[in-house]
Parts: sequence; C-alpha cells; structure tokens
Amino acid sequence: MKVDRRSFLGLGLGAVAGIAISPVGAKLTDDSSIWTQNWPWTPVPPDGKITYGQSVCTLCPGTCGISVRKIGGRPVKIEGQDTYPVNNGGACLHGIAGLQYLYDPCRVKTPLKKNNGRFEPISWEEAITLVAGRLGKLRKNQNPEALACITDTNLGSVPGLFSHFMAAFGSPNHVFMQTLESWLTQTAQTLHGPGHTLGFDLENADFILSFGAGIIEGWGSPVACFKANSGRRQRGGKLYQIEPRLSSTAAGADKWIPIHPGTEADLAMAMCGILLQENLFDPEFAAGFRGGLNRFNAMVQQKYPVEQVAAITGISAADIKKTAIAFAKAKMPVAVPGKGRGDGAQSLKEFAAIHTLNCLTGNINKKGGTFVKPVPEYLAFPDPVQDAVARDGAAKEKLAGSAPELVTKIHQSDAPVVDTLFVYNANPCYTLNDPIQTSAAFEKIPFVVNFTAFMDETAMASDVILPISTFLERFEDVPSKAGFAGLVVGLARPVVDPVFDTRSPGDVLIHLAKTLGGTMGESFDWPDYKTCLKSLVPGIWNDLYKKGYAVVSQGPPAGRMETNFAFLAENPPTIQPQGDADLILVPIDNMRVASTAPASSPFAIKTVSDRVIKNTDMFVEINPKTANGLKDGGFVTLTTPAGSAKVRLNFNEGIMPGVIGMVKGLGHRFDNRYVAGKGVNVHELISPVIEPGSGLDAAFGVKASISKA
Amino acid sequence: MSEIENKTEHGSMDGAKESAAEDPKNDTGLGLGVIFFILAFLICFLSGWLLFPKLLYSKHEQPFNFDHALHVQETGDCESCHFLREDGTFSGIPKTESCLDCHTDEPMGETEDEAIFAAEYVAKQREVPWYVYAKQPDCVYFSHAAHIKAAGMDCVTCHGHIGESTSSRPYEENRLTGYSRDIWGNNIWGITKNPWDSMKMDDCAVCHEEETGHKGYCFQCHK
Amino acid sequence: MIQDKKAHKFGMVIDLDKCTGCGSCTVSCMAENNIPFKEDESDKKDSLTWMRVYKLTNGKPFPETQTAYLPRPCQHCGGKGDHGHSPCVSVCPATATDYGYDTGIVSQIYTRCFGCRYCMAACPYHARYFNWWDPVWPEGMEKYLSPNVSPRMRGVVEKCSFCYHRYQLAREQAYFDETDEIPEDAYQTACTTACPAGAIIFGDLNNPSHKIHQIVKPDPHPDPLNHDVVGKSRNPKVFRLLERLGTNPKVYYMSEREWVRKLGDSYLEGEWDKVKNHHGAASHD
Amino acid sequence: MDAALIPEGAKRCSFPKFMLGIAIVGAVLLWGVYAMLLCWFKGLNQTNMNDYYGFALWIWADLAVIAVGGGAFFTGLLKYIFKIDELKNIINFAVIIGFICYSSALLILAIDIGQPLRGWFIFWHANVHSMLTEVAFCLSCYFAVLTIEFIPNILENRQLNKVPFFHHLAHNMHGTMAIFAATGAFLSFFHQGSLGGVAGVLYGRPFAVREGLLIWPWTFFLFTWSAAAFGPCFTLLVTRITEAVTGKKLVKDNVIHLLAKISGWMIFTYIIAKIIDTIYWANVTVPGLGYELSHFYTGNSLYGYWILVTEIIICGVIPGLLLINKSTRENPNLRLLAIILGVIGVCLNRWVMVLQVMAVPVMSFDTWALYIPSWQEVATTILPVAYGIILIAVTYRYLPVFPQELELNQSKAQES
Amino acid sequence: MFPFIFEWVWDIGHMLFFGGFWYAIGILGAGMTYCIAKAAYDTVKESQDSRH
Repeated sequence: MKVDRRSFLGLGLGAVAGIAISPVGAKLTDDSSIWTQNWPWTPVPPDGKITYGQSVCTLCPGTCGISVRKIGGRPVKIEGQDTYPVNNGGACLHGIAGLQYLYDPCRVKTPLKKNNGRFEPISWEEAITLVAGRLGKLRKNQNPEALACITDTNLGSVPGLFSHFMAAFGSPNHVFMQTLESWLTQTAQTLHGPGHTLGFDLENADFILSFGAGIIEGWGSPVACFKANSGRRQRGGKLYQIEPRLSSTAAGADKWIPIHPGTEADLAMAMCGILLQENLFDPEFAAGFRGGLNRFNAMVQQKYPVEQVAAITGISAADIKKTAIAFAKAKMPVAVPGKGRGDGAQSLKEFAAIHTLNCLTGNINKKGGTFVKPVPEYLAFPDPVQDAVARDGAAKEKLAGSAPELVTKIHQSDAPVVDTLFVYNANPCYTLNDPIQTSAAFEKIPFVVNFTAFMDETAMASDVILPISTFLERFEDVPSKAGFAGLVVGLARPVVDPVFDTRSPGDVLIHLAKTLGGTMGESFDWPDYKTCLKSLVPGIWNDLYKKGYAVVSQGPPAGRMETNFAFLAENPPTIQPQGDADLILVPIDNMRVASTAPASSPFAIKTVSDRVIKNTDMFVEINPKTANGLKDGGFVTLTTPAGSAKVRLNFNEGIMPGVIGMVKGLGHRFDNRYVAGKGVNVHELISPVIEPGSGLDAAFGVKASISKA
Repeated sequence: MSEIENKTEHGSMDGAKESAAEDPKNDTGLGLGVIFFILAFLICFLSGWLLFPKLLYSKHEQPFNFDHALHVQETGDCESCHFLREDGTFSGIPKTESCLDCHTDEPMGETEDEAIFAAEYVAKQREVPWYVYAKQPDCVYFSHAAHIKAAGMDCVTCHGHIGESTSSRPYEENRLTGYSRDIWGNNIWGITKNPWDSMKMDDCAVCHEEETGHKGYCFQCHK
Repeated sequence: MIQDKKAHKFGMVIDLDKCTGCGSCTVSCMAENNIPFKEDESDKKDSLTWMRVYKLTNGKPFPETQTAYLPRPCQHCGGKGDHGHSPCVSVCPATATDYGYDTGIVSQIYTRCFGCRYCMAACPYHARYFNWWDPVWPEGMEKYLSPNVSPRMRGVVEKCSFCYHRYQLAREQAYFDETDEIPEDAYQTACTTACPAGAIIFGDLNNPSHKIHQIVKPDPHPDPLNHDVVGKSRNPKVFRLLERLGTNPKVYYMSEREWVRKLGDSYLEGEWDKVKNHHGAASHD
Repeated sequence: MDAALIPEGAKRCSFPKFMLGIAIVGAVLLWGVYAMLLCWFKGLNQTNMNDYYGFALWIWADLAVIAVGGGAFFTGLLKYIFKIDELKNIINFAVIIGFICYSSALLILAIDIGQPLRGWFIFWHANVHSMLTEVAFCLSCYFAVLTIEFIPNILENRQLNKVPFFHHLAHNMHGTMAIFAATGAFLSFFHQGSLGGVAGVLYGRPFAVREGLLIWPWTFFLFTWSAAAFGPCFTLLVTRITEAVTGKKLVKDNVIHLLAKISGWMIFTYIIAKIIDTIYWANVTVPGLGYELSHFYTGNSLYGYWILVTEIIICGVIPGLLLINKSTRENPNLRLLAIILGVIGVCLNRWVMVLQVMAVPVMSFDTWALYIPSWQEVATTILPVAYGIILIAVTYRYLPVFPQELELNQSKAQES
Repeated sequence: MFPFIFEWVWDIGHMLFFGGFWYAIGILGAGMTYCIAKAAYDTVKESQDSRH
C-alpha cells in the first residue's frame, strides 16, 4: 500500500468532517466574538460601594464646593455641591474634569532636582536639605532679602504661610500674580482707602453695565456668575455688555455695545461726566465724596466730552448718553470692570473709572449693588519670630509690587537681584505677558524652587521642584474672592490619598522652616499643616470641618463709605497698546480654556472649537472686513512688536473691524500631548507695560499686522 | 442540447475510459484514503467533543478554601455577608474588613484556611482575590435589588446550593473570552438542567418573558 | 410586577437663552460615561462627545450679529408617529439598539454592535459616534473610570443614553425602599446636574407634576398637518430640532429669540412667517 | 506547461506570459490585501471616515459592484425562466462576473464593519425591520446561488471533467439550473431592492428619503430595476474588454445585440421611472420637509446640479436611446459608448444614493461634509478589481467560458 | 434567525422574512442535495454499466 495523494485527501477530509460535526466551530465562532467584547486592553472599572467626599475646587478663584463620587474608595466623578453657598450646585467644566488633574500625565510624582538641564528624582529629605542649605547661606550672609516669592494670591492660609515664612526669613519680596482680586483690591484701596476690596451683588442687581467683564465666560466666581445671569433673565434684569467682540456674554446680553479696545476707561470717564452734569448722582452717598469731586468733575467735562469720547470709543454720543442715563436711573445698577476673566493685564485707571460710576449712583453696600468690603481677615497668624537678620532684611525696600514687575526688574538688571525664588501655584513663565522674557529672567535667578503639582513651563525653568498634592488630596482653607459679594471660606479636603509622593505645601514649609531651625523653626511651631490651619481659624474651624464651609459675611457690609477722587482727578494716563500697526490684537477669554495655572484638562481641550484650534494650528478671530483679501481659514503671519506667529484666520462677523482676537490659554510648551503644543500663547505676542499707578501690568492688547503666510 | 452540454458529454467519455484504466492503483489508494478518512474523522470528532472543552478552560484554585456551609451555620443566612446596601446596590463578595466583624479572635488560625486568611490578607491589609463563579462580563448590568426585593426571589433560584458547599471548587475560565464557565459552558451541548447551569442573556430572557411579559430593552440589563 | 406600572417618557428641555456654551454639560457627560479622549480632538467629526454644543449665528454682519449655543445630546427620537421606530433603531441590522417603551429611551448594547454604522447614517442629528480607535487613557488615568458605564471597545457605535445608569441606580434605591415612585430629582442626567446656568431641565414628559411637562406642555395628539409628528410643544417658545421630519425627539429647546427658533428646522422662503406663531398649540384642548 | 488544463482546441498565450500578467495584477492585489489587513487589525481608523461620513468610498464600490453584478441574475432570469436561449452563449461569463462582483461585495462588507468577528450577528440577531438585514441575508444567499451556478462551469475544466462524479454533477446541475436561477432572481430582487431601501428609508435624511409601497420606498424598486438594466451593460463591457485583451471574438454579435437591446429597453423604462421619482421627490417630498432642491446641489465644491444631469441624462437617457435604436445599437463604437455611459450612470447613482446622502447637511446649522478617502480605502476598493481580473484570466484560460469561442475563431482562422 | 434566539418573535414580519429565507435555503439545499445524490448515483451506475 502506498501513501499517496488520496490518502492525504482522506486524512484532510476526515479531519474537516470530524471537526465540522463537533462543537469546535460553533463554540469558537461564538467565543471569538465574545473575545471582541472583552478585549483585555479595554479597561474594566472595578465596582464597589458608592460614597461621596466633599471638597472645594481651587482650580480658579471661583472656589466652588464640589462633591466627589467615589466607588470603592476610588473617585470617579466630580460634581457641584448643592448646598455650597458659592455655587449652589453646578460646576464648570474645569472643575468637573478635576479628576484628570489628579491623574494628569504631567503630575510631578516625586521631588526633582535639575542637574545639567535635566531633572533627577530625589527624596523629600534630600530636597528639603538642599533648599534649606541654600536658604541657610542667605541668612548666614545677612542677605535674606535675596529670597523672593511668587504666589498666585495673598488670600488663604497657604499664601499666608509663605508670607509668614518670608517675614520670619527676613525678605519683603513676596509678590503676587495679577488676579481679578488684586485689581479689585487696588481699586478699592485707591478709592476707599487700604484694607478694602470689592464685591458685586450680581445676583440681585437689575442693571449690569459690564465693561467687557465675561460674566458667563469665567469672570469672578464663574458658576456663581452663571447662576446670577440665569436669574437675571428671570428677574428681568438688564445686562449691557461693552466690548469689541460679541462674546458669549455679549450675545446673551440685552444690549451689546461694541467699543474700540482699550478705550473703556475713556467711556467710563465720559459717563461719569454725564452723571455729574445731569445731576444723576446720589446726593446722600455723595456726602462721603472726598479728594476733589469738583476737580474730578471739571476734569471729565474738559477732558472727556461725549463727542470726543464717541470718536475714541466708536460708540455714538447718543448711545453713550442713553446708556449712562439708563444706568443711573436703574434701581440697582452695577458697573462691572475687568475685561474677560478680569485677571492678567487690566488697568487701574479703567477699574477706578468704572467703579466711580457705581459710587456716583450710590448703589454701594446695598442689596443688588457693589460691596466695598474689608479684605478677608479670618486668619489669626501669630507674629513671626524674627531675629536681627530677619528684621534688617524685612525692613529693606520691596523690589517690586507685583510678579510682572519683579520679573521685569530681574530681566532688566545685570546684577543678580534675586538669589532664590519660591513659586507657588503660579505659572509666570506662561501666564505673564512676554513669557519668553520671563523664562529668561528665571534663567538669571540662580536657584528657583517651585511648589507645584504639574510639570508646567515654570516648573521646567526651576531648579528644584517640590511636588505638592492637588486640592483633592489635601486640606486647605479656600476663601471666596474675585468679586464674589459675600465671604465664604471653604475647606478643601483630601478625598483620596495622595496618588504620588506629594505633600501639602503647608507641610513642606513647616518642614523647611524646622530644618532651617532657630527663629524660623520657632515661627513655624506647628506639628503639621492641619494643626496649623486649625489654630489659624479658631472661630470657624468647627463650621469648616463639619459643614465644609463657613459663611463669614453675607449681604451688604455695614457702615458709611467714603470715596476719594484724588487718583482720578489727576487724570492718570491711559496705557496705549504698543506698536504702530493698523490692527490691534486682544486676548480672548474662552470659558473652555483655562488661562492660568493649571493648564486646561484634556476634556476641556476636547471641547474647544475647531475654529480656535485645528490640529495644532491657532485661529485668530477677525472681521471679514478687516481681512483685506485674505481667506477664511487661511494661514497668516501675525506680527506684533513682541514677536510673530503663524496663525489661521477665523472670520467672525461678531468682532469689530480692526480687531484681532486670540484665545488665551493655549500654546503651552510643556510635555503633555493632550494639552500642550496646540496653538499659540497670546502672551508671547504682548510685552508687559507696568502701569505707574498700580505697579501692575496693563498691556491689555498690542498693535498687530497680518500678512499672508 | 446546448453546445456546452454536447461537449461535456463528449469529454466525460474520455474521463470514464481513463479512470477505468487506472483501476487497480485506484482501489488501494481509495482504500487507504478511506482508512485515513475514518481515522482522522474519529480523532477530530472525539477531540472536538471531549478534548476541546478541556483545553478551552483554564482552572484556578481559590486563594484558599472557603466553607460556605460553616459560615451559613454561623450567620444563619446569605444576607449577613452578601447584602444589599442602603442605596439598593449589591455588596457582592465581602471585603476583608467585613470578615473581621466576626473573625476577631487573636491569633486567627483555627483552621488552615483561616490561618492563610490571617497571614496573607488580614496582616497585609489586602483584599482576597476571590474568583467569582457567577461573575458577569462588564457589559452586563444586574440588579440584585430588583430580583430580591421586587420579584421576591431567593439566592438558590439562581445561584444554586452554593451555601451548602464545604469547599471551594476550582474556578474555570474560558481562555478566549474570560467568562466563568458557570456563565456558559458547563455543558458543551448547551443543555441546562438548573438555572445556575447557565447565565447567558437567553437564560435571563426566558424568565423575564414569563414573569414580566417582556424580554426587556437593551439598557435593562446592559450598561 | 417587576415592570413599572406606568410608562415613562423621559425628556429634556434646554433653555438656549440661559445656555452659555460653557461646555460643562459636555465634560460632565464625558466624565460620567467613561468617554475617552485622544491626543488631537480638533477634528470635530471624529471626536466622541455624546453631548455636543453647536454654535448658532443669525448670519448678519457686524454689529447686528447674534450668536447662541445649542447643546445636542441624543434626541431619543420616538420615530414617526411616536411608535418607537426611531431613525436609528429601525435600521440596526443586529438589534443592537432598541427603543425602551417603558422609558422612551433609545437604548443599546455596545457588545452587540458590530460596527456597520448604518444608525449613524440614519441620524440627522449626528448624535451617534463611532469608536474609530481603541479607548486609551494615559497611564493611571483609567483609575477614575466609573463601573456604572461599561467602556466601549473599538469598532462600535455609541451615543448619549440619558445617563441610563442613573435611572438604574434610582430604581435600585426604589426597589430597596420598596416603592414604585422614582422622585423627579432621583433621576437626573449628568449634564442636567452639571449645568451651571440651570439651562437643562430633565424629567418625565408623561408626568404632569414634572417641571419639564409644565414647560413643554406636550400635545398628546398628532399634528393635524403632519400625522407623523406627535408631542409638539404647546409652548410657543419651545421647539424641537427637525420636527417636520417626524423623528419626534424627546429633547426640546426653548428660546425667546425668534431667529434661534427658526434655526431648529428648515423652512422654504416665506414659510416661517406662516408657521412661527402657529404652534401645534391651539389645535387641541 | 499547463496545456493539459486548457480547454481542448482553445488557443491561449504562453504560460510565462500569463504568469507575468498575473504577477503584475497580483502585486496590486497584495497591496489591497495589505490595506485590508491593516483595517482588520488596526481598526477603521485606517480610513478617513468620520462620524459625519460613516459610509465611505468602499461602500460606494460595494453598491456599485452589486449593481453591475446584476447582469448575472438578469441574464440568468432571461435564459432560464424566459427561455431566451441565445443567452446561453454569454451566461457563463455573466455568472463569473456576478460571482466576482458578489464575492467582492461580501469581502468589502467584511472589511467595512468595525467588528468583523461579530459580523455574523447580522444573521444571528437579525432585525428584520432593517434593510441592511435584508441585504445581508439575500446577498449571502444569492452568493450561494452564484456559486452553484459557477460550479458546473468549473467542473467543465478538462481535467476535472474526467472525474466521473464531477462530470455527472455538472450535468445534473445544468439540468436543475432553472430552479436555482429562479431562486437567484427572487433573492436578487430583494437584495438589490433592499440596497435601494437602505437609503430610501432614512427618513432623517431628506436627500435620501422616498415614499413607497408597503415597507419599501421607491428606491427599492428603482435599484432592482437599474441593476437589471445596467448589469447587462457591464457584462457586455467586460466581454468587450476581454475580447480586446485576448484579441479574439468570443461572443457572436446576435447575442450581443440581443442583450444590448434588452438592456436598452430596461434602461429606458428605468430612466423614465427615475425621472418621475426625481420630479416627485424634488417637488413634493422635499419641499414638504422644508427644503428647496438647491439645498442639495449648492453650497459645496463637489455636488452640483451637474451630478443630477450626468446621472439621469448623460448616463441614463442617452445610453437608453442608443441601445434601443437598432442602428446605433449595432454600431460597435456607439454601442461601446452606450454601455460605458450606462455603467458610469449606475455607479454614479449608487454614489449619489450613498455618499451624497452623507454629505448633505440636514440641520440648518450644519455644513456640508466632504470627504477624501485614505490610501487604505483606495487600495481595498481596487482590491476587488485586481481580484476580478485575475479570476477572469484564470477562468478564461482554463474553463470553457465562451461556448462560441472555438467556432468563432476557427472560422476566423479558416477565413484568413 | 432561529426561533430560540432572543430576538425571535412570532409576528408577521418575522414569518415573512424568515419564511422567505428558509424557503430559499430549502430550495438551494434540496436542489444541491438532489444534484449530488443524482451525480453519485449516475457515477455508480455508469461504472457498473462499464464493467458489465
């Protein structure tokens, strides 16, 4: 017998037939389809018991209460906390995406030290020893003022601890980023004396005259403003929006009044003039006017006649008059300053002129009005223990009044003015105008210590990174700010154990001070931050800990308020946009893009329109009339005195001819492929201009030109 | 008749002649072919029915033996350990923490299994990675509350007499799908004698149709 | 009886005058429903967002321009005559999506879908999305995923479910409490609870005590001009998208602004002026 | 080398030359296979489809090959049911073309779905209300019919036919072919129609939606009709190309003329129905939904009225008239022109009914969705063409496809 | 597809659709079975004939 072709054929056919009438085929067909339903690379989230943790969001100055849904102890979703008196339920997209910050690929997972331009992980002990060594030398050399510190704000116990640290150390150089709160404090201080700030009762006002304030685009406490805006429609309250671009706020307003960018102060001055001329101011409140009301009146009548201002602002004289009169005649009018989100570059003159409108109507410290209230002082810090070195250092003259001024000074001076810089919760190398210059200034500082959770632009320019826990992993008191009418202090609480080897910044400072020893140690005589916090807020700790928040003040502040016209009566100069090109570039605040620290989350970036970012290209808004033959969607080179960028055009009938709008908060240059490397950072096209009166950067825009790329 | 058919008729004659000429050789080849055929058929047929199911499933021993009967005796019912939470969700397999409500004696280790539990999980503060025989795939939403509370069913109806077992049988997992063999596959014929022999969608549907008059919409049982 | 005695008809009304276009609903939806994200999401035609916010404009030049935002979840169409033959459901060849007559929600089984995308072609609202890619999260980020919504695999279609898992949870609570009632606030979608402007209202269109019913005042009778259209709002400020196609969405929109309402459907020249004040309305009751 | 396999008496090119040709086309085929594997293993992200444009180039190709493959069922219907006997001389080739078209269509469907391993759910969990279910069932059943129709031709290969069983099988299958052809015609009617129904039932898409009869929109009947009308055009076209490539006359003119005439009348009647349908749709259906006709043909860079004119007039009315008229029909060049136009017309119709449907904005604030396919899509769309060429080459070489070939070429040889 | 599958309903739609389907499958199956059986019979008969 010979094994031939047919034998093999038999073998094959037999095998096929045998398999065919066994369950193999059917079972494998079914199982392979089930395999596709359970691909091992598609995650299967574990189940567990549902619990809720409560905390306060610190991603922006809005300070919303949040509720964190946890399953099996794992946080899975952030939502607004229904009972929290700032947001009363609801949350903005950034807060809801908060868990993405917790697990952000950019989280700094362990302390880092820069060595030859590269970061190496070190232990916490090494990091603290390293920083303490550097600081010890400064004090030993009787040079403590060479330590500077930049924090986002001056409110709350953590910035307070930095101030405490600086004072005990002996340096006056603690400066802050420019927030809406800092502008409001400056304004209140200028008009009503030190120790004051402003709040706006938008919830009850019946006529809101907004000078570009993005009421529904992130201004102030965003969710509170959204709610106030929704309520306004139901109450029948009016909103007049004055800005060069049809923002969402303008689109939802009762009236949109387009204005030439940067002329808001002129308009407000002219309106003050009208109110004074027409005798539409509140005589009772005017009794508290000081510092030369008549001089102010004479000045505005002379310098800001309506016809002239109409030409400057591009608003007809009739409209100016009508608006001013409607405003003055409203029962509860509020004029709101702060273009966009109100942070970054603004102008004290503008703020003061707008707030003067409020003062003239007399709707101050009344329901539905503007609240001139004391700067929050709920923290009982003990006096720092200072030795001779500290006393001498602290008494030295402050280098700068603000972060941008400090950076400009460092950039401009040849000698090293700052030896060591602390940065906390701020990203000046991205958010300040001209971040390239800021980074260069950082290069000049021999030792930058960054307290940060994320490897952002400033972290990359730092020498030591001390990774801090996010607001979901630690305790912190969070006072409401940014124009919020009342004062609510919330308690951010750990809803999850730190995901990485991170610490609370308070704990780090205490540890650092103790390592330095001596009076530093004495000044920080707390075992840990939680104990420290408890001792700082004796009056409200129980509320904070039990309810998660404490309402410190609510409703209009009591007492008469005096108003000082001295500053405005001098008619301080208006900051003009730099350059001499025909067009003017202004930053746009877009609710879906975070413009300060931390950067947007992947979810937030996902919601950004393809008319803002396409692939990695940045779009700028322009009126088709301004385009001059250029095409919608076409590439152009946008040039300003500070630099140039290749961008694409987005034709928008809702922007004033002659104006180019660019969304703020994009063009990050750190290593996160979901968020960074997309678009252009508008700050790179604008150079800072320090306003003489405020010491803050007032470069709201810049002259620009476009040409086909 | 068409031209084609004419032609094929013609062709076939050639073929018939040729094959006839090769007859003797053909016969042995065919005979061997038949033997090979039968052999291959039997091997494949039998391995398809007997070997294949064995190969398809991987066996896992539980981390340690669990005596359900003993626990039921001590606690009295299933619900002491497998209960509905206040929000109506089902707690499933107890966490180590719940076990320690009763296992309070120090040191533990009355039995060998308790000793493993104490040493490996209690001491190390770990959860026991039990294999769950009735584990449904992730796409399935199952409400114990609906069945226990609203339909008044008891555990045995679906889970069988697991409460009477004194030892944990090995968990069998389909290598391809990751399904527990209890969900589908205990019987390769697909014959189920008891409800707990199979827990695929069709099995749910049978009962749902009887009890509610409708098999249900996608989201009723899927997520 | 396990089934609810009375059929619900869950729906949504979105106040476009309150909507600020902030994107909270979109993000809340993505966080709630385990929606993945990619490195580049700027191709909006290839970007999974069950809740998408469209920007509307009145098309007029500066300074008469007006804009508004329109959030668009799945419309949970009842189909022609509201019989449950939604455009997408009726075309699915594998019965991977169906219409829940007890809730009015278009439900689906992702593991059943084999990715033919016919439902996407059928949906005029672009509410259905395809998983072109494997869902991938940056390392460690998968820890925030919720077990209440199964992550979808590559190659299947998905869409807004009106957060059905929240309904499931509310029902579990009701079973536990041994009650048939699910209070209005016990089942709310993630976008509704997230909306900081309070622009979204969600509830049972069949339940006269629910806020949505009071706002929408759905007409129980078919539109006399088009019998395919059922449940037209008797509130003149309320409209539905592409109402005339007979898809019968359960998502309603509300606006004081005429130009916004007009964009809800297509009109021949001069047609709008005839229909704008003619709202299913007067015909009955 | 392979002389033993070649039909007796037939002249074929040398084996190396044949293999060279196969290798060239095979390279294209492999490129397509590579793209196909990419789509299977990496997923449909290999294409440029998106959520607006869920159907793409290859779905058009799918519909187009099914439409032009309609020649098989229609010729079969005429030959076996209506007993038009001359058509036996082209039926083999029509079946092969149909087989190629339908196997390609099934392959494209297998590539097109996002979860190929679950593809059988369409049968198992069938939703009988979906047109696509109807398509899948009828398509695969009809493919079985085509295979059955193709088998006897394969068995007629010189070597296979020597096996007595195969010989008898072929013979018996020929005998029962009328039953298979009738079943095939029944199945074809439904799947061609349901492919039309796929677009016609989309009542959310005013561009596609049509009224109709019972559950079937008019596109259902139009698709069947057009496949029957233009399918023979494609059979004729491929026959003409094969004749050109082989340099031989393969089918007698009377057969060609007959099929062309039938096709012509079918086209002509179809196009009248199509025109009525279009007019009704444009004047009644669409305005009733609030759209003007211009909405579908303006405001974008590709879809203009030209596509409507080209489909209906240039590639519909003109080929219809050319093929009806005896003198133009029997003029080889005009006939060729007509069948080319016809094939373009039906392909264009399928394009419009699939791709333009996706492109047209429906919501007032939507925009046109235009679409450029990726190379993977192009490659997988060309794959069936390469496969078809190879299969035709192989069958032509080894099977007695054209019964009149010997006769026609002997006489030609004798004449010369 | 089969009456024991989840989606199966005994309604007119299913009966028409699957009636048509199984009818077609039946014809094809029966036709092919006939052809194969007949071919086998013919083959055997032919070989017997040729031997005789």
